[in-house]
Amino acid sequence: MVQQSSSHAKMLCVLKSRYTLLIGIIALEFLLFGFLAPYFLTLGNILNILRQISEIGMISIPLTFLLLSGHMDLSVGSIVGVCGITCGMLLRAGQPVVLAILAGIAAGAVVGFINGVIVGKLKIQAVVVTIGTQVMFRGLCYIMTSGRAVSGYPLSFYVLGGGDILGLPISVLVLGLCYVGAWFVLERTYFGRYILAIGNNQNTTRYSGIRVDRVKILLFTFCGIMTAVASIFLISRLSSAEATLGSGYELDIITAALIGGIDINGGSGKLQGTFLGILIIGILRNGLNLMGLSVIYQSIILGVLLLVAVAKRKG
Amino acid sequence: MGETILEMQHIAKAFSGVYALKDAQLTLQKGRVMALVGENGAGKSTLMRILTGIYDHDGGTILYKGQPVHFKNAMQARDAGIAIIHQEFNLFPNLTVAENIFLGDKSVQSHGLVDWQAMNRRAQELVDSIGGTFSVEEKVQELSVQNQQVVEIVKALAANAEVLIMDEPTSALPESEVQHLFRTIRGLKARGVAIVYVSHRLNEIFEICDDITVLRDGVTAFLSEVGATTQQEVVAQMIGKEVTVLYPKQDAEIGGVVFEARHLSDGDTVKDLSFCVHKGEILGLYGLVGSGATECPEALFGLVRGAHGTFLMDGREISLHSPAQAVANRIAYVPPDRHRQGIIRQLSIRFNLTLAVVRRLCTRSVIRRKDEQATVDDYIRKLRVKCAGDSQKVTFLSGGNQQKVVIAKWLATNPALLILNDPTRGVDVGAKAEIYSLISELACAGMAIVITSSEISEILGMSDRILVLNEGVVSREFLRGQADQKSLLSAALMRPDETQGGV
Amino acid sequence: MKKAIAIILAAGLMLAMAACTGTPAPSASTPASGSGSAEGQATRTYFVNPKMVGAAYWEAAKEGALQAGEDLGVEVIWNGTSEVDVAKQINMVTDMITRKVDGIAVAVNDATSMTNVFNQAKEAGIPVVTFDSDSENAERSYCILPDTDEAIGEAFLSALINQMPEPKGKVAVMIASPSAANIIAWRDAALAKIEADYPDIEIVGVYPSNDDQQKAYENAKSFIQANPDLAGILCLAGAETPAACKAVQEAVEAGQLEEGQVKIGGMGIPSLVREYIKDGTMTESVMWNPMSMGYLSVWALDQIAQGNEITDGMEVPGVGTIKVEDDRIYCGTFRFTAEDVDNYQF
Amino acid sequence: MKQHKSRLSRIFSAREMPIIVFTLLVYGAFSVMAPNFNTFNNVSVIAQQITINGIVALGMTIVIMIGGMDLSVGSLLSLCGVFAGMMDNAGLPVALTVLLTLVIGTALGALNGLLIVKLHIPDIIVTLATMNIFRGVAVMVTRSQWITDFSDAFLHIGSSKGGLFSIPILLYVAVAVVFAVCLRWLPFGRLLYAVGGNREAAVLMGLNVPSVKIRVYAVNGFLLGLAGLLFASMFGSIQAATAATSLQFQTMGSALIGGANIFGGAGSVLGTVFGTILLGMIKNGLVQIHASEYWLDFITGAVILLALLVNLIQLRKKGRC
Repeated sequence: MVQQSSSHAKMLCVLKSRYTLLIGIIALEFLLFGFLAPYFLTLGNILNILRQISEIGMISIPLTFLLLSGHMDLSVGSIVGVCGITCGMLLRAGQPVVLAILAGIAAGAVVGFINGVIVGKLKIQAVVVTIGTQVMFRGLCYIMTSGRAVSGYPLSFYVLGGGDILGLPISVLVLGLCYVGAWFVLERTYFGRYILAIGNNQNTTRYSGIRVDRVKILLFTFCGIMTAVASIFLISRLSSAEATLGSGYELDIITAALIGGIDINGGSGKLQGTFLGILIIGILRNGLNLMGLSVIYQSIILGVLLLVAVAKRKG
Repeated sequence: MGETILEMQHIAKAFSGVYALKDAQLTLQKGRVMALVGENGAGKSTLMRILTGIYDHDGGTILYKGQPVHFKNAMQARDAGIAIIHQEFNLFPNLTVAENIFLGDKSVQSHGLVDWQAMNRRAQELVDSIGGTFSVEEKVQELSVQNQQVVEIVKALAANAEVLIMDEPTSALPESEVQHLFRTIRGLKARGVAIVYVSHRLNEIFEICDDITVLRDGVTAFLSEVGATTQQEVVAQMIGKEVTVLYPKQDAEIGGVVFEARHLSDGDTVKDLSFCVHKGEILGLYGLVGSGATECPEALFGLVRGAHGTFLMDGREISLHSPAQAVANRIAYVPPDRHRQGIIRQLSIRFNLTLAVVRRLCTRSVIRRKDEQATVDDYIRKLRVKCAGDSQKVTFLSGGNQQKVVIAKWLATNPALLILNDPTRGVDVGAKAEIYSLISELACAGMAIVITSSEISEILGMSDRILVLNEGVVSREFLRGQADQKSLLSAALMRPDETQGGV
Repeated sequence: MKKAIAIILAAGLMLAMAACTGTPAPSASTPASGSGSAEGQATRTYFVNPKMVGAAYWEAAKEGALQAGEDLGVEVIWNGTSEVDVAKQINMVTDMITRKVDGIAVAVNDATSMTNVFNQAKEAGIPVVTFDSDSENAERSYCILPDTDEAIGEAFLSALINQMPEPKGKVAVMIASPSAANIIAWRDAALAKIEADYPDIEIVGVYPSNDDQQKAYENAKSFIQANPDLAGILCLAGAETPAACKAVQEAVEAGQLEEGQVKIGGMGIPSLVREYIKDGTMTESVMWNPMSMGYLSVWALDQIAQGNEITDGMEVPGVGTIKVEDDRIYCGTFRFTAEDVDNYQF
Repeated sequence: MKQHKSRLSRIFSAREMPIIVFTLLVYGAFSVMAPNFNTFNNVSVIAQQITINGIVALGMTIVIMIGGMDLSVGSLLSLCGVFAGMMDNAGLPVALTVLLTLVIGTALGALNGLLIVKLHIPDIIVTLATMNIFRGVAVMVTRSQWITDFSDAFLHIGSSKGGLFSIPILLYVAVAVVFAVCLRWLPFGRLLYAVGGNREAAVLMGLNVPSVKIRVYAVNGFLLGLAGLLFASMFGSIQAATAATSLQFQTMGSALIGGANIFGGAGSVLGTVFGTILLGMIKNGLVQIHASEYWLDFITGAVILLALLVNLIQLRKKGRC
């Protein structure tokens, strides 16, 4: 009797859970596009979707961490540009691929670190700081490229964005590994605890002997690094890097995270929610593209979807 | 005098089927102070929220000036003359004092615009009339806590309040300011205001209140004039049984010096403080506001930028520039503001309890979950934390149990020195006693403990040795049993140079 | 209440989707078998992808493409990103390769980024043409352009030089995005020409608007302030010309510039510069017909699909004679003045 | 005497002081570097350039003041401008066009507020959603076409002069003055500070916080309607997809530089106006000193950060000893 009622409660819980809603939306998308969009339900297209979301997915990981800790980084789009261009310029100059990749990642770490120091040490709100650095880093992109696209990479570099392992695109595999790793960090390590603690109550966290500013700097630096990794896959896929690379990514990712149930004020939400959010947006774009529907409708549908997903959660 | 202004009869209120109030009574008379006491969860705040229109009541009647009333919101109650001063002040820190007093008040508007001159003038008059010494053009965030309280009281006066509810008015005040507050309350009494004084502090109640109402489990359990009862009886009525020893301090074996601070200064209040704490000793720090008694622990824990001094732990010199350094040097700190500094209420007991120690429970950054579970189970059991399980959110615990979680968090780090800054603020009587006996046990087990408190009796009851601070330096030192309330208070009031010959 | 609103929103979402599917707005109405082209016998389907949707220039190209679809009896899907975004453009083209359309025409945002995608298309057996701006070393069959970059840059410049009493004085250059390859190429061509042939012209600066109408206008106002002796403005993108005209007009009204002191030349989308060319703020402008380019893209794809050769001097109905050099098809630029501006409906 | 001194010192310790000084310094620097910068003509050009951003930034200031944030400003401006243009094209009298545009702006602004309040969704999420929706609708109703060919009367709004300055500048000044007066002397203005300063206290006081919020977003929408009108009228054409796409960050930048607190409770008209002037001046000045086109964004971003730091220094001085 008792068992029954508890299993009942569990079922109710599952039904009420936002993840059920998110998976429901994805199922609905599959149903709708499966009927309406030609070639939607093919293995090739599914891989296609995954490949398309892989870069944004990679950036969504540190951004979710930041959102969970009550912060935000509006400069990730510009960081994609800076890192991609750094890496691309070295490749074009004939430097070894490994060196170029490392340099791109180092560039990401540096700009992320700058964000982190301003937020952590000078204690200015992250939103405000990253509005400023967003413009500044984008400016850096223009300075570095003088407006010309950076291209002409060695063939081996294109493997990253275009190659497969066991039928799966490399970028998708990396994305999967990153998500598993990030989930582990969040759930099983002390660092994950610190992120949640700061997101819920920064003061208490500091009073518990945790170096909050250091955690913040680490988070922003990590954000820079992951963004750099994503940018490298991106320029490999695009085979060029230009000054506008990655612009607008920040709002796309934040939208996905919010659809996935991350609390904008920090402290609550799950990584898997963000992933589902990214998936929902990716499938939507792909399906509507396949149907040949104008992107104008895409933005309206995305807006409505965001309201529905978040409103349902609260209601 | 003695005219009944408000009667609450047979008030009942349930939240999703659970009764918070079953049969509560409260009768207020003009110019009299009614103490409302009860353990946490007894229904005090629910009753006050009903009275001020924030909650609706399910049963019973409220008679105000002889008429049955039914306030739909706080605005209605306030317009009728019932005002409340919450424990957490409801002030707008970014506005001036005058605006806080008159916000939305049509009487200081002319032609639909705010008349700043008239508003400032009238506000200043009101502040002056109860002895406030600050300018009403200052922003509230620039005022001290006690002055903010004065603003709250003036707000009530400006609204012509005839019933004034004060929820734990002294919890944020140092002892000296309490007397100031009492003077203000007496002034209000003389004006014929009926006051409800909600507090845990029996000493204060017996000093300022005329009548006392004890709530227990949603029922009015006891009604009396203050003069006709005793503290023992009130405590007994609150918890439903007789409490004999409130401060269960056992004699612990006091060993060698564990921690020593030399020339501690925080660049502001604390001037030049030197003291040491021994193994197994409870050192009480006592002082009035601005004396450095509450600031000293913060400086020790690395919370104050610009604090300096020489610190020795077990004879080894250490530096304490951040909480992280303090924790690394085996210092633990239970802060006064539990909600903002002690717990993370949205998270589980397990999360809170291991927050400070979780890094040590890791192998290559990964938490050893078995060890974590063992730690959590251990402390929940040892500290007798009443909870539904370690995954329960801390917000659902009572104040006392929340405080136990905070203490457990620190005990888990195995500290050599435990600093308790006002550890029983907002904790009900039953839980207080448990926390006291816990502190005593810890001392017996050989921990060095520093305790500060805004309650003089707590310091007297718990300390092996008491340092009285005045103007940032030690003005006098007492051993256990040497001091009583009077001598402690007078030492705190005396200037340091007058007591140089002391001890 | 909350639930009700949530339900209404959800319903709205469904409606929006349904509405979109009900009227596949951007694709041309096609003869016979409806939208599905999956079955072998259906009409051919071509995907035409502009740099972005929403701009008047691309709307004109869209009209041409859809017209071609109607004339040739094929289905044309017209879709693009809402802002210039290389990654999204690539995603869109990749999606269409998945859909196995019969041909793809792309106005490439980034000259190099399409290499991989076009290779994919080739592997899938889908012919590709580019239009408006080309892709470097990529597997595309043809590229449809107004003219060579050099010729375009020099044509824009000549529109300015023709208006100036003599080729000397200060000239400001306005461009849209400083990272658009074709605009940069035009700029370089024009600047090279100035350096070679017009030594008395001094370039005071190159001002990018990043495709922001407001910023173009602000830039123009600012450099007019900085250079009261300005003689000309060379505009290398469609939205820059009206912004320059507006700024010059206002400066003349404010008495900062002599009337007729500053000449404006370059690219002019007739509908946007009509009023300025009529009131004499400028007298001539150069443009090509984006409709022709849209039309030619679909036409070229259809020729390839039918296995026809495209040769120089071919007559294309509705477009006219085309020039073909190697794998480039030029539709030609034209010059227009107050007299014939009303002939152009885009 | 004491009163006087404190008043003087209050002026110097005002929150707006650093940004004003900073703006003047930047002005001085540009005047030295560019000969035509410090002229009446150029100043009026800058004034003309900042009117739209300035008006929107004032709306953003009150939104931020109550602890909100509006990411949809650019989209809503575009939508209003497009509506205005289309109504003018349809031959409506200008007065009616203006009126209807303002009504539409106010209504859609209120819709933002309503969604926030009724669905209990944070401001940033709602406006992120409506940012997409408004822009999509604007592009949809125009079928991606430029809206142009306005009537002369409509064009006059943006270009004719009243006295020394053009109508947009005068409108901007009028809006700023009205805002300054309302925020200082209107009881509702003071409520905004109260709601932003301590929301819980405002609720306990019995203030109707949701209604305040809706009204603030409505006022913001009204200003966006006005700005949309000016946009279409000043430029003589408007394109739904690209009009004012980065407006939200620019105007938030102005407000924050001007001392607004992203968590609410602080902000002033004076500060925001100077924040707007600073950003507008930098744009103009960089063109005047012939800075490379590729350096514009970088320098702008750096100056935003610098201005924020200047504010911070002053706050620190106040906050700690």
